[in-house]
Amino acid sequence: MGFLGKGLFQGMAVTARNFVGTYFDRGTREKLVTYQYPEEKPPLPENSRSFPFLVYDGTPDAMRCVACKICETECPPQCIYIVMDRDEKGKPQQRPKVFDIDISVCMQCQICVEVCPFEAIKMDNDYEKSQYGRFDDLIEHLPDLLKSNEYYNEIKPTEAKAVDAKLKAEAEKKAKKGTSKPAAAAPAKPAAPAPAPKPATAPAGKITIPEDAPFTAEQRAWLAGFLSAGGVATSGTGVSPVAVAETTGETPVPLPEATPAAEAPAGGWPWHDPGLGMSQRMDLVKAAPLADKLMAAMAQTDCHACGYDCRGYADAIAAGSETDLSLCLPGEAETAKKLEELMKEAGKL
Amino acid sequence: METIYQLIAGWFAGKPEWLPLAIAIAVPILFIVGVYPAIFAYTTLVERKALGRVQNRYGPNRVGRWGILQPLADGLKLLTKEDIVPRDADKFTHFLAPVIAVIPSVLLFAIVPIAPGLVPVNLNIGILFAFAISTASVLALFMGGWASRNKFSLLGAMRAVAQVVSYEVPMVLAAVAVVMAAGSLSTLDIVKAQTRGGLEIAGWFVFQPWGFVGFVLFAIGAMAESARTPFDIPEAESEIIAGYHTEYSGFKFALFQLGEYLAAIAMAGITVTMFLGGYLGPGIHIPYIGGFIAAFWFFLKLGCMILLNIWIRGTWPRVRVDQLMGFAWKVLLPMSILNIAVVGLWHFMGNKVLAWGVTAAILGLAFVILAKISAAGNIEKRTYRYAN
Amino acid sequence: MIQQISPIPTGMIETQTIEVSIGPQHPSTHGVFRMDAVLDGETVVGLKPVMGYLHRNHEQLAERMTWLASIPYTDRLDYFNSMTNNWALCLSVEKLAGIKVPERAEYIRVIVSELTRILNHSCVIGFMLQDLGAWGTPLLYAFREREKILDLFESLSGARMMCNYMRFGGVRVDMTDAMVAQAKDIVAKFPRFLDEFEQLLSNNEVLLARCQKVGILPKELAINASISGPMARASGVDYDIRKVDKYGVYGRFDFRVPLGEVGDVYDRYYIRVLEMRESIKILNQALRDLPAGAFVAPEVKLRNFKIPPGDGYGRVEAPKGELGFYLVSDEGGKMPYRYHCRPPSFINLTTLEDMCLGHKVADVVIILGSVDIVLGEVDR
Amino acid sequence: MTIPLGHYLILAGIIFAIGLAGALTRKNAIIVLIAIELMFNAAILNLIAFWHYKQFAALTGQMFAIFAISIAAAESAIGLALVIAIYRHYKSVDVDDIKSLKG
Amino acid sequence: MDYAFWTISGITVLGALLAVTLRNLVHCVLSLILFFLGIAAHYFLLRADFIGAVQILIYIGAVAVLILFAIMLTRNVTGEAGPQEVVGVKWWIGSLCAALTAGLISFAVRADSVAETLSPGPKATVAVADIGKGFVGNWIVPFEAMAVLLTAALIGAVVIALEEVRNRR
Repeated sequence: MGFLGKGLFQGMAVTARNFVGTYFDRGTREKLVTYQYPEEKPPLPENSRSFPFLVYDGTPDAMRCVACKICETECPPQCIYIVMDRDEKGKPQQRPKVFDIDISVCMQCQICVEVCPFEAIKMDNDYEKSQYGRFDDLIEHLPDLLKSNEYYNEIKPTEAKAVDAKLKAEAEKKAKKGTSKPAAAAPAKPAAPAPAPKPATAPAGKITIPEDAPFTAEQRAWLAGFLSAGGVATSGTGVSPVAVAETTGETPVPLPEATPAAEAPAGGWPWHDPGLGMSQRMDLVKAAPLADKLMAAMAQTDCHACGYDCRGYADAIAAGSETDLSLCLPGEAETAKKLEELMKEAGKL
Repeated sequence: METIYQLIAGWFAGKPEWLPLAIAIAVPILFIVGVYPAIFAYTTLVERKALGRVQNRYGPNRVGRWGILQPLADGLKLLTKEDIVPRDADKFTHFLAPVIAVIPSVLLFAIVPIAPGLVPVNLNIGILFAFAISTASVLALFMGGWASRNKFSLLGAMRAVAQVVSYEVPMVLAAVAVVMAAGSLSTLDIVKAQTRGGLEIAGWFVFQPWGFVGFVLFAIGAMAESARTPFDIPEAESEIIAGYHTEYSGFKFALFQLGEYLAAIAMAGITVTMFLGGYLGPGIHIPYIGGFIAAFWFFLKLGCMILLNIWIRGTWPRVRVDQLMGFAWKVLLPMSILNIAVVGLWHFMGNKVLAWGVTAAILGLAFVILAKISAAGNIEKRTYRYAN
Repeated sequence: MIQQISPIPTGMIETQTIEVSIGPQHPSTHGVFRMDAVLDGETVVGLKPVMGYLHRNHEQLAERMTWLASIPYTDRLDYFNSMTNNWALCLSVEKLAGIKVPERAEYIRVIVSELTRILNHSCVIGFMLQDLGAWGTPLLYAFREREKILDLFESLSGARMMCNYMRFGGVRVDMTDAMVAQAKDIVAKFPRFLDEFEQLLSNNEVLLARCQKVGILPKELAINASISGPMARASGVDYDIRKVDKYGVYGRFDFRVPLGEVGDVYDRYYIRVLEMRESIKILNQALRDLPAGAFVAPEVKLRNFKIPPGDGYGRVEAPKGELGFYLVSDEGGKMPYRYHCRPPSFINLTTLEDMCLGHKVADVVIILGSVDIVLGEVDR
Repeated sequence: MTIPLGHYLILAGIIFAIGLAGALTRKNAIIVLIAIELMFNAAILNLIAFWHYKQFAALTGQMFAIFAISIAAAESAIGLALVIAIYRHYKSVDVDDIKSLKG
Repeated sequence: MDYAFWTISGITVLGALLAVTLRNLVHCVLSLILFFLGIAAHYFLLRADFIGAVQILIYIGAVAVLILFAIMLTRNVTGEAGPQEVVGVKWWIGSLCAALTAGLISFAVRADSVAETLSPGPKATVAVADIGKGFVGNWIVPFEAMAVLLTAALIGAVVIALEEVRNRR
């Protein structure tokens, strides 16, 4: 074992080697590893992700996002809050009017990017987003989130190139099929016309903020934003979006009275609940007419990806005015297959 | 002090008699109070930079060019920090402890020679005075721990007192060996005894076998005395938060640190004086600038000792309390007693080369035996098998 | 009252025992963890670990979210090894849903997990030395190596520690050739670092004196308390899930499982060093014959991914021990009905008191360091 | 130095008196030990004073002082060991309680 | 140089007084230490450097710490001992006879003319080497006796402690 102190002096030899090594390490970061942060920033690899941002092609209003709320439902910590943009008549536009991401809640997990069917939301790598305020400063609103496609190509070249190629291919396929869409999609938008979801009955009830609660207006605004954004799964009485809009200080958006789709009949549509599985919905409409069966096959998110709402799309197929059965994007293959099955059954296809 | 007095006496012939005496006293005091705290300030900086470099990072470089103003910044910060005294602490002792921590460390410098003849106070009981003073630092530790009335600092105080007292004995005995060889307690005579035949380096005690063993024992004792790694049990963060100075903040904490570091530097100074030939080095006899060269040699050696201390601090883990005690009483004490016997033998053996060989053999043998006895107990080679 | 062994009869001086609580705000408890110790002078006569300060309700949350949404939360379990946590959940879901994982994905999973293992073992030794009082030098050497591995993870999965890299049926991003080269470079340089680490530590007398015969965990107690991972192997229990289950493609690599005999703190330290050397062997073999092909099973859907009703338990040899997930899915299928995670740190911690009784306060701190717990996993 | 020997003797006397007063009046055994230390030191001060004023003729004064100091140290060690032993037996260091001669 | 004597003896007497009269034990020991420092300063004044250093080394270094440890061991470690009454019942008798002895000593000194007139010795301090030679020179017998006594004291202290353990078991 050698004399008593041998191990100790070997240890000192190691520290001496490191001590001397730091002086001869010309930037190889082998022995001297410090980045002097404010002056020299460590280079970020291409895939690195910090917080999401929304991509737009060309001008900011030609954004890819169609407010289909898929990312809002899929986000694990529920930190995204989307409100559909409506024109003066209340007709849903395929654009979000309010798109908030609470970056104090977001855990940068990139699931929203994976589930977005329209490549509208991507991960940024700008990590210097610390603020002084704890409430509103950490909520990024639509204008802060919008960044150009060029910026996206610049920070993530390979990924951006692949996305652009995919979008171009889709656009050509769409143009080749030439199926006109009843909803006049804005010409500038190359992407498939995005569904304009009417915020259906909120999947999860919202907590009401009693009037006499001791909040200042500013805190009340933040709380409302937080509560409606956070899908706290409590059964409580739903705060209708209108009330939420009021408390968030925007101009109150009138409930869409004259929506093209027929109003729900007195009994309501029991199957119109995205939480139910396909098989459960089919059991509910076993004895129902074809239109109801078709509607039950939809993804029930009223996301307007098909240009109508679920009821409208089902009526259009039943009436034969709509032949393309694969427009229900949230439903993906499952809904398309079921629709074909039903149509074959009814002998229409 | 005497040499300065003779120097100055001539100029002040006319003035009242006590003036040159006052100046002769003031100069060394100003020197000690000025130079050594500055060395302390920059030891902390060098320590943090050296530890940084050992761990592949820079160390403070934001305040001033290479972190030069860092000690100033630390001092200012500690000055402005709020000074918290625990509610049921013993106010008087709580206040007194840091003061008593600093006094002995500063007094220790009184007997450290800087250049030929230039020593603040030429006591002919130099080394004995140094040890007498350094025992007083034990009291500061105890009072600090006892007065802050919290369990952890009490544990820290008990450990600190036990450690310092039990490392006092081997250290004093190691110094006794040197005093026997040099024939006098006064530090100036010890340094003179280390110049042999004009050659300033060959005479150092550290090159004798018993001198080297004495040097190692004294260095270990000094490290334990000032609670530096691997013996920094009193303020072992991982076990009992900060030992006896847990409840101190602001400038009192700075005073404790000042006391500790000054004690470490003073002990390093005494080690240099006794074993590495104080200010001896080539070129100290040049008529005019000899004194400055001597001072340079002294501070160079002092720096090396401090760097060695920092190097060890960056490498070795901490020893447990009972192992620390065992090591002191079972290994250091027998070695130091044997060392004294060997110096006696050395003194009476005429032919120095033969004496060198014999003493080296005896001490080497003793070290191997002691290593076997003390370490055999628990350190054994482990073999590991692999699953099938 | 804390169960105490009879205070050691000092006879000479009659001191009364002091009750001290080490933590939760304590520099060496590896996170928010408290130990109520009863001290007789320096020796510990009673010790009760108190946990739960970092409980984040992970299992209840998982029951309210889709399967996919739970994966990022597994990164936060043992925040030191996010890759092996992801793999454990994906393995359990694949076993439950019967998903077949392509070859390339299996190899990438092995590479990434073995990198996490060497990252974890080197840093654990660094933390243990920090408790021993070595002023952070070994810890910063370990962190220097860890940085290289984390850079690879960042270029691969996008984040250094919260990788969220694996999906059911494979991995989220393919490993490009540049990343394979980067991994090969890390693996080539690691043995040199290990030798330097061993030279600094392995026969350092102070370390030997402090770690040998301290915190001994007998083999029977290890088996009865269902201890797993390096802590069990240090006590001589031959149980490594990579060899027992041969999950993924571990069956194809030849590597050995080191075993200790005494089971004290030094054994646990040295077993981790030997395991790092074995992981390097596995990495070399995996990187050498990494096949081309799909990196994720195409048929697995991201959204409304459903699992037929049933339950299943999948487990992985995480660096700290056997990490398992017990999942139950009801007929709804989109969200787990019951989601339970078996963390190795929590179970390894149960024997802390048996190891610490009779030792000094300074030893309790190292024994806790050698058990290697991460509070995220202990409290879930 | 124009301090006559007398001053030192009076100083030693005063210290001796304080020590005696402490030993007699205080109840705590440790304070009694401290008082005894005071008396010892008073005596040693006298020794050194006489040695100094006899023009260093012989070293007897200093020698006896060293012997006296070591005796005092040994005595205080034994005294404290006794006090601790008594404390463990009687659970108090109050001088009045320690009356019974039984072991 | 006279005021040096007066200030130091002032400190010494103050230390002695406080050491005996304070209520808190730890403060008593601290004032005792102040007293020892005063005495050591006196020794330096009287040119007895070696004795001054020995005094500091032995008394402050060892005896004071010993007393502190004794205080620690004879009271519960954490709590402060309750305020028992400090002074014995018949305290005034003790202080009376102390005052008597002080008066007697000062009267005796003043009467003896020799003590008054002895003038202080020369400046030179005695070298430590002579003390060393003295030890092994004509004071060899007391030196050896001292060695025997110290070992006996050491063994005695240990026996007292160990004896307690033997009959305890």
